[in-house]
Amino acid sequence: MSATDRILNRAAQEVVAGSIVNLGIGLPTQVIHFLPDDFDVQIHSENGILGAWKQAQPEAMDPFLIDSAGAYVTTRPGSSFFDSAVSFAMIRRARLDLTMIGAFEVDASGNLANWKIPGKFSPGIGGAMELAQKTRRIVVLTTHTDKKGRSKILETCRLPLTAKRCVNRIISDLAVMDVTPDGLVVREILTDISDAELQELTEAKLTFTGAEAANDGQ
Amino acid sequence: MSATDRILNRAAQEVVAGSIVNLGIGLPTQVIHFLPDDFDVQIHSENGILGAWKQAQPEAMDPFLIDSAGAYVTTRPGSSFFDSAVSFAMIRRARLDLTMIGAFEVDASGNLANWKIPGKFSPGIGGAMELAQKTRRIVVLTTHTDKKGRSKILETCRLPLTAKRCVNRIISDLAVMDVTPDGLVVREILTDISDAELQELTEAKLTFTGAEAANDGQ
Amino acid sequence: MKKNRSIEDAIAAIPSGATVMIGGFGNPGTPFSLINELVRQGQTDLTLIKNDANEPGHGISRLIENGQVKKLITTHIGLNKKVIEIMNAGDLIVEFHPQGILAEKIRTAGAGSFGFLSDIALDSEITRPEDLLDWQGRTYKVEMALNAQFALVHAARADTMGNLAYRSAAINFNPLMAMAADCVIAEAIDVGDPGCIPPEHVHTQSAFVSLLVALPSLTSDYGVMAHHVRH
Amino acid sequence: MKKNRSIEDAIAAIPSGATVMIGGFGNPGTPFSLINELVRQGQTDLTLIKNDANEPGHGISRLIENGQVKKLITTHIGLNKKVIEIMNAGDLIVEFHPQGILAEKIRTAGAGSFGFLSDIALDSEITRPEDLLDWQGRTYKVEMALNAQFALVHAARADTMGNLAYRSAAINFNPLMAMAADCVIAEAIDVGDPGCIPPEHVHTQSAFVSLLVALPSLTSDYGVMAHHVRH
Repeated sequence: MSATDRILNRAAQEVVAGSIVNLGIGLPTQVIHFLPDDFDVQIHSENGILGAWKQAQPEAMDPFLIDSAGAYVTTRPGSSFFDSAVSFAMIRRARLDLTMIGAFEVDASGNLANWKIPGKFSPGIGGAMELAQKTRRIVVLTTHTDKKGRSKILETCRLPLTAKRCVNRIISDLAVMDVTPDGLVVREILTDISDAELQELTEAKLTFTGAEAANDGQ
Repeated sequence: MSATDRILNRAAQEVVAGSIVNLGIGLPTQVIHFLPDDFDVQIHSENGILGAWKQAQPEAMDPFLIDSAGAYVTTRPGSSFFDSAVSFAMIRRARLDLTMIGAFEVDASGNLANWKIPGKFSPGIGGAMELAQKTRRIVVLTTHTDKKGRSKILETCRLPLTAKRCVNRIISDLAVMDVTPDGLVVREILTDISDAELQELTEAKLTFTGAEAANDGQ
Repeated sequence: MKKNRSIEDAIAAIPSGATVMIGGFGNPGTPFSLINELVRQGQTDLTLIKNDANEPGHGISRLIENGQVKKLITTHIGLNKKVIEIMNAGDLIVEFHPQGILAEKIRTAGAGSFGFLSDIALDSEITRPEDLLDWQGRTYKVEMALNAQFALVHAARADTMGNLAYRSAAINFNPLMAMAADCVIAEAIDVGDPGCIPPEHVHTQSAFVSLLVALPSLTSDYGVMAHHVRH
Repeated sequence: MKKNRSIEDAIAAIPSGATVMIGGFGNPGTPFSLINELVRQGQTDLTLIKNDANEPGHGISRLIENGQVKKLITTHIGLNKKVIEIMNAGDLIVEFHPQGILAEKIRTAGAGSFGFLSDIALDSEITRPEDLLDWQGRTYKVEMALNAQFALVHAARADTMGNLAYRSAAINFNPLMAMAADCVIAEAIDVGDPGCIPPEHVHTQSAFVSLLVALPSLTSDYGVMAHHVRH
C-alpha cells in the first residue's frame, strides 16, 4: 500500500455512519473512494451540494455538476443543491460533523496552516477558514514530512494560520495522532516504524501513551 | 359612489403598468378589485408571494394560500412563493415600486402613524415599518376624517410614527394631496366640495396650486 | 440516516423552559400537530418565537391560553384578541419586532452570524439608544441574531433523510427557523424515500433537520377557516 | 412586464468603471455568453466580484487577460495561473475573502442591510484591528455588505417576467448576486411563458431581475472541460 493509500485507507475509518462530512481539496477528496458504495454518509461540497458522491464516468459527466475541487461528480438519492450562503450557513452553524482537510503545517496545539505561503503561494482563502473554525471535528490528512523530508507536524506553526486550535486528529502516512491538552498523543502507528523513529521524523513532541502499533492492513 | 369606493377607484389609477405593488391591510387590499383582470402588475404580499391576485372563490380556496391580511387569494401565472427573509429583502432592497397603506394619522411632512395608539391599540408592528421606510413610493389611503369628524391629515403626527417623511401622496375620500417640500399640495378634489370647505376639514395647511376639481367619475 | 420519529417522542425532546421557534404566518405553515402534542404533554415556561399568535383556540394560542408560555417574540398579534387580553393582563411577556427584522434575526442565527447592521426604524420608539452603533461615519441599529433550542416546522413534503419542501404561502418562516435552531422537529404531510424531492427543489436541506414526524392526516386546524371567507 | 433583451443591448447597459458581480463557482453558473459579449464591447476599469477567476481563456479570465479589469474581489483563484501572474505583476488588484463571508456580504447587500457581525478569522492576518467591534461584552468582526451596480447571472430556466431557476451546482452565487445588484442581467438556456416555473421552484424572483437574455445555444465554454476529467 502506498503512503497515500495508507492515509486514505485509515481516513475512511474516521467517517461515522449517518454523518455529514466535507472533504477538502487534495488528499481528502480521495477518501470517498475508500468508502463502501452504500455507506451512510452525506458529503457536503462548499459549492452547494449535500449528498455528493464518487466521480462520474466520462460518458455520464454533467458540466453543471462539479464538486468544490472542480471534479465532475455524481450525487446520491436525497441530495440537495443550494446557494453559497446556505452552504456556508451549514458550515458556520456547525451542521457538519467532520471535515478532513490538508495541511502545509499543523501543530501540537491543533493550529492549522494550509492557505498561504507568503511570497510563494497565495491563491486565496476559499472555504478553508470557515470549515476549519466551525466544523465539529477536524481531521488533517497529510504526509508526515514534506518533499525535502522536513516534518509538517510542528511544535508551533510558522505559516499564517487558517484557524487556531481547530484540529482534533492528524492522520499521516506514518501515524494517527490526537491533539490533546497535553500535546500530540500517538494513537496508532500505521507502518513499520518504532516510536523513536516516528519521534525522530516529527518536530512536535509526541506522547505514546495509548499508542498501539497497527499493521499496514495489506 | 361611496366614500370608500371613491378612494379605491382613485387609488387604482395610481398603479403603473409593469410595477410591483404592496397593498396594506384594510382599504388598500381592496384596490385590487378596481383593477382590470389583465392589468400588468405584480402584487407583493409580505407573507411570501409575488403575483398574488384577487380573492379565491369559496370552492377554490387553498388553505395554504392566504395573503398577509389572511384572505384566501389566487395567484397569476409568473407568481412565486418564498420565505419571509426574501420577502423583506425585496422590501428593504427597494424592489417594490409602490406601497398603498392605511393611516391613523399622516402629516404635512409625510410622516406616517399607523401601528400604535398608546394605551388603546398595540397589536404589533408587522411589515409596516419596513414597507413605509423602504418602498420607492408610498400612497396613503384614508378617510379624510375619523369617525368623530376629526382630521386625520395633520400638521404634525401625534401618535408614534411608523416611518418619518415616507409618504408621497395621500388619497382620501375628498382629495388627492401630494407631500411636497412646501407641505401638502392638493392635486385633485374628488367630490363636490370647495377648496375652502376642504381646508376646513383638514388640520394641515393645504396649498391649492395646481389643484383641479375632478368629477366623482360616476 | 432516517430521522422519522413518533410525534410523542419528537415533542418529548422539548423540556420546560425551552425557547421554541414555530413556523407559520397565520395558518399556512403552522405545525398544528406538533403544537397540539406540546399542549398535550404540557411543558411550561416556554419562550416562543413566531410571526403571529395564530387565532384563539388554534396553534400557539392554545399554548398561551393553557399557561404554558412565559414570553412570545413576534411581529403582530392583531388577529388574536385572547392573546392581547392575556398580554394586557400581564400574564404574557410580548416582544415585538418589525416582521422582516424578525425574519432576518432568525436567519442571521441560522447563518452562524451574531447580528446585522440595519437602518430600519432607527429613530423610532422601538429603537433604544444602546442599540445604535456609529460605524465608519454612519449610524446603524445593531440587530442581534435570534437563536433557539428548538424549531417546529411544517412541510408539505419530506424524505426520510429530513429534506423538506414547502408549498405556497406555507414557506414563510419555516426554512429560516430550520436553519436557526439547535434541534429542528419537522412535521410533513407526505414523507417519501430519498430522491422524492428533486435536489434543486429542496427548501430545507437534511443537514438542518433533526427529527421528522409523518402526519397521518391533516386535522381541521389546517383547513379553510370559515370566518376568513369573505363574500 | 417582459424583460427580454438582445445580448448586445443588455450588456451595453454596463459602463466602463462599473462594479459587476458575476455568478458561478468554476464553470457551473458562470454566464459565459454575457461575459463574452462584455469582452466584445470592451468596457474597461471594471471591478469584478466573483468566487473565482474561471480558468485561462474562459469566463472572467478573458476580461482580465484583456485588460478590462481593475480589481477582482474573490475567494480563490488557484485554478488560474494566468490571473495569478497578472496579479503578481501588479496589473490587477485582488481582494480575497473567505468564501462564505463573500457569499454573506453579498447576501447582506441583497437583504438591504449594511453589514453583519462574524467570528470568522477574528484573529487571523486577514482581519484588521479597525474591523473589530466590541459589542455587548464580546468582540466581533464587522463584515460590511458588498453592493454592486450590476450582476450577471446564469440560469437554466426563466420566464419572460424574469423569474429564474438554476440547476445543480450552478446555483452557487447566482441568486445572492441577483438580490444584491442594482441592475441584474440574466442569461437563461430556456425561456418560457410566465407559469413555466412552479411558484415554489423559483430560485430568483422576478422582482430582482432587470434584463433577460435568452441564449440561442450553449457554446463550448459551458461543456465538460477535458482537462478536468480524471481517469
